[in-house]
Amino acid sequence: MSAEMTDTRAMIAETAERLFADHAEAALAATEAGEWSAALWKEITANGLDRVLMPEDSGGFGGGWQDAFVILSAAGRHAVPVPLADTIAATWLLQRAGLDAPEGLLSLADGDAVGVSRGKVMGTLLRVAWGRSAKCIVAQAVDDDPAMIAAFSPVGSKGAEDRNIGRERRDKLLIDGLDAQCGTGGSVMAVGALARSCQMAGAIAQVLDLCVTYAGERVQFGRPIARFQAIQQQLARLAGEAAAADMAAQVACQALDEGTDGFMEIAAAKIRTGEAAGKAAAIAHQVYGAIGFTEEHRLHHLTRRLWSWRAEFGTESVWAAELGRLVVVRGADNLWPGMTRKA
Amino acid sequence: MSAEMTDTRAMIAETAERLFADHAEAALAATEAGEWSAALWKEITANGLDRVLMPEDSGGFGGGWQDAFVILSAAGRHAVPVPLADTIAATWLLQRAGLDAPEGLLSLADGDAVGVSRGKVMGTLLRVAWGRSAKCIVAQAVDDDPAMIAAFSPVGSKGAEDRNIGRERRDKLLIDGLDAQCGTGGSVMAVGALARSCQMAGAIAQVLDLCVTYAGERVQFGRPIARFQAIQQQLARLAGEAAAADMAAQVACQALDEGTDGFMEIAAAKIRTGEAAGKAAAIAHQVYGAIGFTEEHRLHHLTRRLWSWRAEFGTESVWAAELGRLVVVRGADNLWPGMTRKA
Amino acid sequence: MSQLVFQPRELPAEAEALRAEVRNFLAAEIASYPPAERARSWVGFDPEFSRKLGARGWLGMTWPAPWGRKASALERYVVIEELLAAGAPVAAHWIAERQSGPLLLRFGTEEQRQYILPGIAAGETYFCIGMSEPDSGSDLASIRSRADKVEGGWKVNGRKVWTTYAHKSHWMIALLRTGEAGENRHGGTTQFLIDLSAPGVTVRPIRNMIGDEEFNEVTFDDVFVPDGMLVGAEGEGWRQVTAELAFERSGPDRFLSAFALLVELVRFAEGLGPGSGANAAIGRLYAHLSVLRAMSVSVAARLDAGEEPALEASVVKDLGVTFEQEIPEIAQQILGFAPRLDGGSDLEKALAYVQQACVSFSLRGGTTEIMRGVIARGLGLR
Amino acid sequence: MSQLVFQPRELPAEAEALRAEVRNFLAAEIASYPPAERARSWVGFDPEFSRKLGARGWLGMTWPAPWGRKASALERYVVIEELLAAGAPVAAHWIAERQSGPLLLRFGTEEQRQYILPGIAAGETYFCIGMSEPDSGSDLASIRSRADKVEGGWKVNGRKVWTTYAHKSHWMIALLRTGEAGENRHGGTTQFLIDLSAPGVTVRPIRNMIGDEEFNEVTFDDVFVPDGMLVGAEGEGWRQVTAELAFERSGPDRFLSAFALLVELVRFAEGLGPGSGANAAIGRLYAHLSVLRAMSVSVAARLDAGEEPALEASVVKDLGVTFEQEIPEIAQQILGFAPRLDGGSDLEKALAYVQQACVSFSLRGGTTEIMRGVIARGLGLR
Repeated sequence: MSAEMTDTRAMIAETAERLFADHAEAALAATEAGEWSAALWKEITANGLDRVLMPEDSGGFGGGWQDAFVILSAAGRHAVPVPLADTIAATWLLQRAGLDAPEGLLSLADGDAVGVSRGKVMGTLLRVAWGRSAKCIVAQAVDDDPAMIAAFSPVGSKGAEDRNIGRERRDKLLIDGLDAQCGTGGSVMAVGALARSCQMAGAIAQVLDLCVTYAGERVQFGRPIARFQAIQQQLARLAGEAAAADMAAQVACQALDEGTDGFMEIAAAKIRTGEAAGKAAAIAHQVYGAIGFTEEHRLHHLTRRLWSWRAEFGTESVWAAELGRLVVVRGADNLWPGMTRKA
Repeated sequence: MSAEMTDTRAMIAETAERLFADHAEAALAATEAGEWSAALWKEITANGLDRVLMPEDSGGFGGGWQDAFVILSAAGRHAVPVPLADTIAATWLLQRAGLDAPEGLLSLADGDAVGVSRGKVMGTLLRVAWGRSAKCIVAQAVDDDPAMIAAFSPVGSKGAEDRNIGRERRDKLLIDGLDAQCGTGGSVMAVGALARSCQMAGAIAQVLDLCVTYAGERVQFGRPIARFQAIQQQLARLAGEAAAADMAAQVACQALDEGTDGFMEIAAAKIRTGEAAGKAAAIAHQVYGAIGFTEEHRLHHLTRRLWSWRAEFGTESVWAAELGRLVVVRGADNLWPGMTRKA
Repeated sequence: MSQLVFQPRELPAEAEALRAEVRNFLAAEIASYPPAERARSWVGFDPEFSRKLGARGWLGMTWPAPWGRKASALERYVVIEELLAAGAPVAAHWIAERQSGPLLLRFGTEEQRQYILPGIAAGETYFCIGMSEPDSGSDLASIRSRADKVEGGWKVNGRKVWTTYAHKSHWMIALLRTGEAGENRHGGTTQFLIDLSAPGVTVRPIRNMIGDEEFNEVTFDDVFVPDGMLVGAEGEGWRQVTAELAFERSGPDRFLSAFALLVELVRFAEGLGPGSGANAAIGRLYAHLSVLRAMSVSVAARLDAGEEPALEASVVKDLGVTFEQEIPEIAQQILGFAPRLDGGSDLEKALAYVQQACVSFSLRGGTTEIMRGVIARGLGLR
Repeated sequence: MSQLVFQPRELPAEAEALRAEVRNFLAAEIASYPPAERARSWVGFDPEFSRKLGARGWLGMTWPAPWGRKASALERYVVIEELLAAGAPVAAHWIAERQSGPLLLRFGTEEQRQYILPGIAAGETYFCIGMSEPDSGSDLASIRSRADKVEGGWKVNGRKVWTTYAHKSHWMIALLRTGEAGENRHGGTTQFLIDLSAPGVTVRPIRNMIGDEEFNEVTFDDVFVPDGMLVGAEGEGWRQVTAELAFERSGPDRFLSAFALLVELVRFAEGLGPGSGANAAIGRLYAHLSVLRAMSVSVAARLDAGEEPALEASVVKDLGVTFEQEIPEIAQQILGFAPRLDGGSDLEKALAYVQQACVSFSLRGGTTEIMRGVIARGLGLR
């Protein structure tokens, strides 16, 4: 019920943080060179972080989204360059649909749905995280039931590897009649949006920490730039954005853990974390100046991902239009009762 | 051709500035008390400022919109609480339509068009500056020709006095069969928007001057607040907004003086001055703190008008949608050629 | 990791039960209260309404017996947010219940409490705060109004400005100079309870730019204040005030001031149809508001648990004010035309009020610059 | 009245005639240049293209004979804005023609001019600027790289960073310490022309976060610079640099960097139909851009008339950078999904580039904070 850190969750957080701290830097260098970070992925799966949402009898932690949050926000903090978020989100959808969630790299189709006919899927997927290398891809199915999902292996698909601004692989897949399993799993866009919100919350927190440290060290005009009121005001704004993003993602995770579909909370989370991401990246680069624009500095691992993540699984504009539509349909007199409604 | 200040224009500017400086304060006090500033209006008409756009043989200056700009921006600077802008704009439309522009208080219908049938007008006008007291009201007529205007006296109309946020009279008029003259005059919304843009440019310049002076005088934490970097940064932004608003309004005036319809320039002017107005008011009140929120201080005469003027004759959102539509219709490849096109 | 700690908190069942009760009360009491009045939010002054709240036991409810029933701060939170969301007229008792009562509980004498608290809890005794002076503003260390020791009490002289509703209040908690500032500029001030009906007190309303009289200038001319009216410790005024300010920054009044306008905006959008361009703006505001509320609840829960989340409270205030001040701007662009003061729709009237009032939102409890300076200090930057 | 003076100016007929000529040239030369390349704007480095511009007489055109034809600065303005609006690759000659040539005309010796200017005007000689150092950044007074007097010249040691395209340039104009800073912190520096092929010069490219190599670190290890290569007066470096910076702040490169993205955004909106929600965003950007251009032309005209509108130039830069940096944000929200780096549309590719590059827009010629500080000083606030 409460969001207090449970003992298990604290342990998960510590495991994730230690693992990412040990491996992320090397993994980022490999990713920039176009390589797959096999060592990091192996550690993640060996520790079962990818199975956090799976029941214990399926080799998982039996955790909830609040547990996933501590993993994904830590992954965001370290700009972890493997599709852990997509894999966790996929296990959730597969589970809800009563489908098998195979071990290994799973992925989600961002923005595109597949047609399903007699157990075969067809369609073009433009942005699938490491899609060409995934064991199983989950996509929304075109169906009367908007929660219908299709799960299939990409083996036999055509397509090409591609990348987002963060240099994370986002592959194009052309699918023409692969075997698929279907079930009522939920909204792929919503679950993907929640995963990205958690990652963004972590990345923004890290951007804040980097900036605060840098501002205290960097000397200009004879004193640390942290002493300039203009910098202080900017970093105070950044702190507010970081806090809001963190809360927005946590609230959405909590809503799912309470058994609701959490759709409005997820929409709010993607909108709020996305807006925070844009502001945080802008402020950070302003504070860092030229050094932050170099490949050598790690800031861009975070900011380039923030720009990508805020746009993946729906930009703020897309989610805001949808959330606003729901709010307006509910009506003015239900605005406050709706916002304070208990799950 | 050039926008250099002509001798005549400099003389007009000096006359307007002196006249407003002498009378505006008393007129503002009267307006706040709900009274009409007869003395100020008498001076304005005695000096012919309301007839600046009329040809000399009609008792005018034979001036152009760049001459009107110096009058209207000075009126904005002094928050002149009489419908000089609406009167000047009305003379322009009447002249273009080949209709008589009677001497005295003229006004424009903001946002509402009238139906015309057999020389009689009908309609409801919700926002007409001092409309119940005007000698002649100019409204867009519902007609195949979008430039068709109707001019009529409000005598015989029903309605009620009302006010905008700036406490300027904006009357409601119910018109049911008054005599009207019609002609092809142009867009009432556009000419009204230009007039408000000129007023806003002046008011924002004055807001900047007030803030700079105040920041140099007001002492907090042992030094003038002008010495705080946060205040400096805000006032630098305000200066930029003031400069942009001034330029936007001038460019639109120049476009009309060159004989074009100036529609895109007017749209740009209303968008840019309106945005500047919002930012300027927010910064100014932030700089002034509580003192700026009191009735005693003159800042609100400017800021309350800025909020009203930016919304009158179309908010930025209305004009931006229209301007954007034109830009998109013209197409991507004509974006730059269109922007640099000579009149 | 950044030093800010926000965790989502559930409101306890008692608080949710109370919510239904408050809503029923409001439905009965202010059903016909028009939107333009609701938009005035906690500026609406209505002693009758305050007395009704007192009769319900909703004022001072978190105070220990005999003054209150030591309810959870989260129960009080629910009462407050329901009142503010409804735009109920809470100004009469607002400062007394929120700020002065708690101050007396913390620093006051038993005699002061017995004398004052029952009236506050009944919704009958109203307070104002005397901090700012003509030349001080946000810089409380520079105040010059003074209290000089005399036989049996203090003689007060000076002037306070921006004292909200002083002309309708019974008491002022005044910060006065009683000694030298000293090296850190913050010593030598003391808080006093001043009876506003005492001889030598002159209250002059300062009309604000909306035309309302909320502010006042209060002048003290040899006002005698008995010894028993000194609050807390002599010379400790600045410290007492600072503690008081910090924890009141994160309440729902920091992001619900423009809520009535938002309600009218949604009503307007209902008329625009399902695919209108207003949706995205409304969706974004809803997202911001729901996150702000969660943050505010989180701070309230930590306060309730005896923690002192001062930095988090400042962050909520800064984000909240930014949010509130955006609403009229957005509403105006969606409306598309200028609001009329007298004959306009509910949305127009609410917009006209909030457009003007919103510039004062950032004056309460520290300007935006000062609030961000506080946050920067919390981040270790100063 | 505020001290800022902006008047709309007409471009002269010769300039407009030249515009048609430049457009024809560009239509022939870079018709097939893809949008993602155009989005690189003045970062595109193409010596062949620069030589063609030189052959047309469009480099150094405002310079006096024999170097140029003393054309009006407004003619040059039109050439520049046409090149930038087309996203033509102007980086090779950009700094040489815009900054180094004019510096030599103003402060250089006749010998330096004869030696250098013809190559710049031909689009064959390229320059970089050596100002920032690892520990200086915006604070030019703190530079430590030095030139020590030796027989017949100077011995240079130290390091310069953020030198754009040093690895492809022939010369650097370096600001070096030649004496003590003195009381106002700004003395003791001198500008030198440094041949980048001289022994002891090491150029190390610094890859930026987009993966491009534009920046360099240039190290001087006992580099000998002949006496004849000192520019202007010894000890006057800071003053010379400041004058140089001020007047380059208002050019169209301060608001056209993201123009190619705006073009693709309009193209995308063409496909959305006449009533799309993109219209308002595009209309607003168009309004801002057209006003910025008018302001920039106004400053150019005043410069052409021999005035020194330094404050106005700073205002144009500040507004321009704010505008440019907004464009990717707005384009992203209209697009609605994440751009793909390799297989995406022209809009996606342009967005991906500008989204990353835009953080560097405010690095050029002073950060936003510094620029606003300059404006505040101009307003009399500091």
